[in-house]
Amino acid sequence: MNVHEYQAAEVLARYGIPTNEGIVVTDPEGAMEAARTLGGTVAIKAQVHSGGRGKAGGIKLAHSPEEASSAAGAILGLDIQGHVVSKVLVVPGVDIAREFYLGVILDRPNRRILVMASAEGGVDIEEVARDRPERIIRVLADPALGLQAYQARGMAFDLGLPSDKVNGFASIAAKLYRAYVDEDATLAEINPLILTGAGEWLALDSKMSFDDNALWRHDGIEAMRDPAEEDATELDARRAGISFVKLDGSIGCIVNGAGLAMATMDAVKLHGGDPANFLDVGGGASADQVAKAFELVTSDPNVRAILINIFGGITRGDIVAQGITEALGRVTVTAPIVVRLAGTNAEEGRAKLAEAGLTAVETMDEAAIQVVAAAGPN
Amino acid sequence: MNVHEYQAAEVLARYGIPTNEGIVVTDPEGAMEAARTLGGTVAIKAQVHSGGRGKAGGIKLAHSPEEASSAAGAILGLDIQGHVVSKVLVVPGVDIAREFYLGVILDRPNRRILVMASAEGGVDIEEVARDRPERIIRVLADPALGLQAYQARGMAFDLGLPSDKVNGFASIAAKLYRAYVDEDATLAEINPLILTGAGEWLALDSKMSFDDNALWRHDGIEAMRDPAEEDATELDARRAGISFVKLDGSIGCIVNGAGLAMATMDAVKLHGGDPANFLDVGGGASADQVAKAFELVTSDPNVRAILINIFGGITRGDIVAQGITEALGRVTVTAPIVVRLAGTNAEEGRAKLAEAGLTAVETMDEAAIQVVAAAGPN
Amino acid sequence: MSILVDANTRLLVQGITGREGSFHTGQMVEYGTPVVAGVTPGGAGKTVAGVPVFDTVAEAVLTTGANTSIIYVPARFAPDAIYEAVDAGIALVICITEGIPVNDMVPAFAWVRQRGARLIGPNCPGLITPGQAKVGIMPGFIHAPGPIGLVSRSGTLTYEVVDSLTKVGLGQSTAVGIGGDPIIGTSFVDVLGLFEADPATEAIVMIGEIGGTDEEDAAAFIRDRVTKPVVGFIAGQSAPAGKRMGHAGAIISGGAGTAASKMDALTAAGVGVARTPSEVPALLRAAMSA
Amino acid sequence: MSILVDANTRLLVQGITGREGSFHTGQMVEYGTPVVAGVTPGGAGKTVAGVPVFDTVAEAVLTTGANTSIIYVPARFAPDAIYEAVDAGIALVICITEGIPVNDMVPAFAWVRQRGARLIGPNCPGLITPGQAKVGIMPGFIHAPGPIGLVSRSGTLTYEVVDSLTKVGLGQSTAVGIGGDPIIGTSFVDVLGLFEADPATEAIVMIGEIGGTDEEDAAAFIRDRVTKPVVGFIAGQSAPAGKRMGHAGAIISGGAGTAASKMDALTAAGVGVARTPSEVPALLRAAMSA
Repeated sequence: MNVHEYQAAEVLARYGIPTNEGIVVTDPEGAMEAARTLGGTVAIKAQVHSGGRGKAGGIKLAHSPEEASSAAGAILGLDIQGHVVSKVLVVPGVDIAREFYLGVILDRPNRRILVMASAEGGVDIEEVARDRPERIIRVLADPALGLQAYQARGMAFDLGLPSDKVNGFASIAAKLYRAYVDEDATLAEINPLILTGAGEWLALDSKMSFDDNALWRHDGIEAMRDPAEEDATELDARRAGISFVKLDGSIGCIVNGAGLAMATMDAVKLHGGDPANFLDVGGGASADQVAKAFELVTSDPNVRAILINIFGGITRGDIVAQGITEALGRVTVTAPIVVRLAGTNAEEGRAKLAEAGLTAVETMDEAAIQVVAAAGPN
Repeated sequence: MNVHEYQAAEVLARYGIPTNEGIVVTDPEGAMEAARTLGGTVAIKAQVHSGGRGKAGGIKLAHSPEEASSAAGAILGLDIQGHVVSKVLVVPGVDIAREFYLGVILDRPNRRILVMASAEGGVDIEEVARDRPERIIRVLADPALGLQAYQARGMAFDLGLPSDKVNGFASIAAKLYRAYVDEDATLAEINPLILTGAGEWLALDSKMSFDDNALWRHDGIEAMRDPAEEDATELDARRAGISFVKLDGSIGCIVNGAGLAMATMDAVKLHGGDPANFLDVGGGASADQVAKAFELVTSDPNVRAILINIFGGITRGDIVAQGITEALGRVTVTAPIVVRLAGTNAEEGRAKLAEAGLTAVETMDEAAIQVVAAAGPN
Repeated sequence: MSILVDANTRLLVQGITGREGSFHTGQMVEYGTPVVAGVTPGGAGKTVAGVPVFDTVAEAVLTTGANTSIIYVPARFAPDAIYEAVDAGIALVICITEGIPVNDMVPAFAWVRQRGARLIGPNCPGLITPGQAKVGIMPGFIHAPGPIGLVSRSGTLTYEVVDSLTKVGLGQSTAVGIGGDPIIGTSFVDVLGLFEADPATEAIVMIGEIGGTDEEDAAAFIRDRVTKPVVGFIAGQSAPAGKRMGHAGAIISGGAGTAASKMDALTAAGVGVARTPSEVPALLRAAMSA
Repeated sequence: MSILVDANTRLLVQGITGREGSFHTGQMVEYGTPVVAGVTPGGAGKTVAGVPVFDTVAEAVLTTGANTSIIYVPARFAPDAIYEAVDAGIALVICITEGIPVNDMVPAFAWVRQRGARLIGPNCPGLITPGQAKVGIMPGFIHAPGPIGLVSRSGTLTYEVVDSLTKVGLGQSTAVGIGGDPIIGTSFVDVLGLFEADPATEAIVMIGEIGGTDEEDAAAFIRDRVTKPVVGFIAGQSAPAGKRMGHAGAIISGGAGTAASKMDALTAAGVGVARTPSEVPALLRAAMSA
């Protein structure tokens, strides 16, 4: 689960990290008022769950309340990578002496939590990682004991910080790690972490994502969810136990199992089609689940044909076929449907589907070819 | 550092352990008032840093406010193993169905934290450990991960608890372990932990001790210190960086180093004397430290002779001798003094001491024999 | 022969009285898997599909000599179940449970490894040595004994491939589902090493997906250490970046973990890479006769 | 020969610029100990008694090849110093620091052991191989090279015994102060095993004190595994129960840890037990000529 910059900053502030505290507003008047309250130069920052805000014109400086108002007016309503800006954060302008990157993330190959820092702050860290990997300092935390003080200090020395800045940096790194672990984050990032002209540390831009599987133990995180930032259809699917990701194509896919769902999308693509979605209907593929899946898929106006791909395992193919026909009795689906049914009792299932007037085939490739044909040329 | 039962219960209650909440009073009127507030039968319990309260008459039941008053009157002022009762805890009477023991302590041989439980609660656990060790269930916590849920549950099953009581017990064990670790305890004990007639868990008597070396990170613990329970002289010594323990004999000991101090006491004993104290003056044995040590030792009216045993290591013997003579210029000491000085520049030191009219010898045994003679027969 | 599980497996089911646990215990027993014990705290004295239930793993191991455990307990309690199994001396733990927080698996993974035990999963379908032991949730009947070792991050996609293999007469030595989470106990490399050393395995199929770099690591391992023919398939060739495809671990992030990168690495390591699962049997035949 | 430290020791001093650290670095250098580096965060570029100072242990090890570390940093920071040393590859860490919370040492002890390193202390005087390396705070001049291995939980009491040995011509192979805390990295048993294996050590003196059961464990070890003559002394024969005698670990609690119990165990194991330190040399002579 993602949160906004200002929410991430609030979390980190609770862990004792100095953040650039600001005011969140939803209209130009609010921005003007906030700028007046803060005084001096302010920055107006789009609050959307998306990167690339700067390049998209989502961050502006304003030297007066009036400028703040017009900057907010320009930012509010912007579409940044598909996210429409409905809130901006107004923060005091800051005298930046040096910019650093500091982030905590899971290191999958090592199965440990990784703390990364770089003296190249304020830029895209993935770009630094790719082009100048030696500029990133990486430290793995002990799985049980966590990040040790000497490790945090070592990062500070490796960044080339002067002695009197070492403990300040190490303390922020320790707190960021603590926040990552205690809040079950999947990402905790400060970019840039700055030294001001006065030599103070300040987290100028904070970013956090959280482990969906651990939200049950963090009421505070769940409360930060911004429904406006979530795809309503995906949310709806999740509540029904269905994994759904909307894509740009025209062929709706309903599959049991995540791996098979991806392979199905791949087959559609291979045979010249474009999948409209990823959809894992879950294990059972009951009539209820399939009906819900139809709803999800058909809610997308781009969908011109639907491919159902079920591998009957523990659940028998004839039962799945019955579920599909039942679901079609409840939900109106106008797009042509191709069903591929394999595994346990697949033959009986296909017979049942054919009786109900559905195209039922045996192999995935065959199904993909047929559904691409049914959807017609793009 | 030790705390009172009621303070231990307060700590454990903060960790979510159900405790028998009561009222602490310092006079019979208070006890009467408390009994009235609580209603019904109450128990009046001496609050002293000492075991054996029950046997010493420090715990009484009272069936009315009047009885509570007279019970408190009988308990207040009692001397329990050298501790005079100045506070009593008034707690509601409880319907006890079963009594258990639950404790957390350091297991030195294994260098891990040990959780112990027994179905023989309410009795001296050391006695159970000695006579019926098989009645004690022991579980070592992982040094980094702590007590695992399955371990706490396993203890409950091993205690023979019915299924519906297992999670309740496991939860209390987990909380007691958590309290031990988070508060830097050296002992956290509930004895008895009871099941009431209604089937509820209740910590009926709680005991905690804390690591003196970790008090700096626990303001809350330090605040629980009861100066009335601490030996004023030992406290005074600790502030001066001197380890001091009062004993019953007549020969005061001033030694540098804890091991040597014990060995010195042993030598005194071996040669027919009785040490009046353990005293480790610390590394340097400066005039200030020695003067303070004289003060501590001579504050005991039983002291009839004083043995100073210094092994000059990094600190030279002649410097130590000078410190001793300087200290004697500041503090009036009437008891005869025998000084044993060995190690670096010991000869020069002994000469200096002899000049100052002090008996200075070369070996520990010699010194012990002389000081025993100087103290005279018991 | 086979790897990890066989007729000598003495299986313990943790969470045996739960809905999933009891259903799949029945399925595993029916398949002929030697299921010797189950554990559900407070369930001692019950039986599930004829299997005796104990309160603790320690007791179950002591009484039945269980040497392998499969975990069906809910995500919140699954890490504790892993610790309990390993601490009781179980050397191979298969965790089916989906949805365990990653931060719980970080210390659990390190602890299991430190103790010298092996964890498979979490969030995996388990593993099967056809005709000997089905330790998981896969449909047993699609498998047949044979010379193909199969390792996969996925569930139904594996069944799809297994089914296609069995249908053309390519039975399996062992089929291992390693799971779809960001942290899993046993990686492709681990299983590839076991298959390489297993005399009964003549060729290997590995089924990967987007996310992480385990497939790239596997490619390097195959290049350097695997002499047997390997065929691979990577799901998610059409997946977009930044979107989690069902499995918690199936996400392309920071430009890493794409299907293309994995397919290229495998191809470079001499692995026959299928574009769709249906291509696997033919590639396998070709590789085996090469 | 000797144990643990000798002329090949390359010593690093953690906390070298502190009061204790700088003083004892001077003393160790003067004794002839090969002190190659010091660490104080932020102290890089300085020197103490001619020894170069680094910001981190990793850097110090990389630059100077240090293989042994001695820690003089304050109690709050000492556990971190232990982790840093071991993580940088230091195989032998001597922690002089007194007053480390026990709960900090529980995970630190386990971690050091898991990494295969050795910790001596905390709250110990260090160790010395006379004429080769003084790694600690003991007065060097009272020692002399010779055949006696000495191990002790105490500081000045050890000097007392060493002094008495040296005076009668019994020099020491190595004298090890293992420390007076409830949790120490190296126990009597560990050091006894090293002395037993050390050809230069002909007889052993162990100086225990009240508290814990390390002396009882040592007695069992001596009985079963030590062939060389051993003489023991236990301080605290006159100590009352429940009172901590200076050292955090020197306390008789729950009826365990008495001097009598330890002396009995040692006597039963064939150890000559002295009633006062002055008896040690004679008992040693007797044991060695037996």
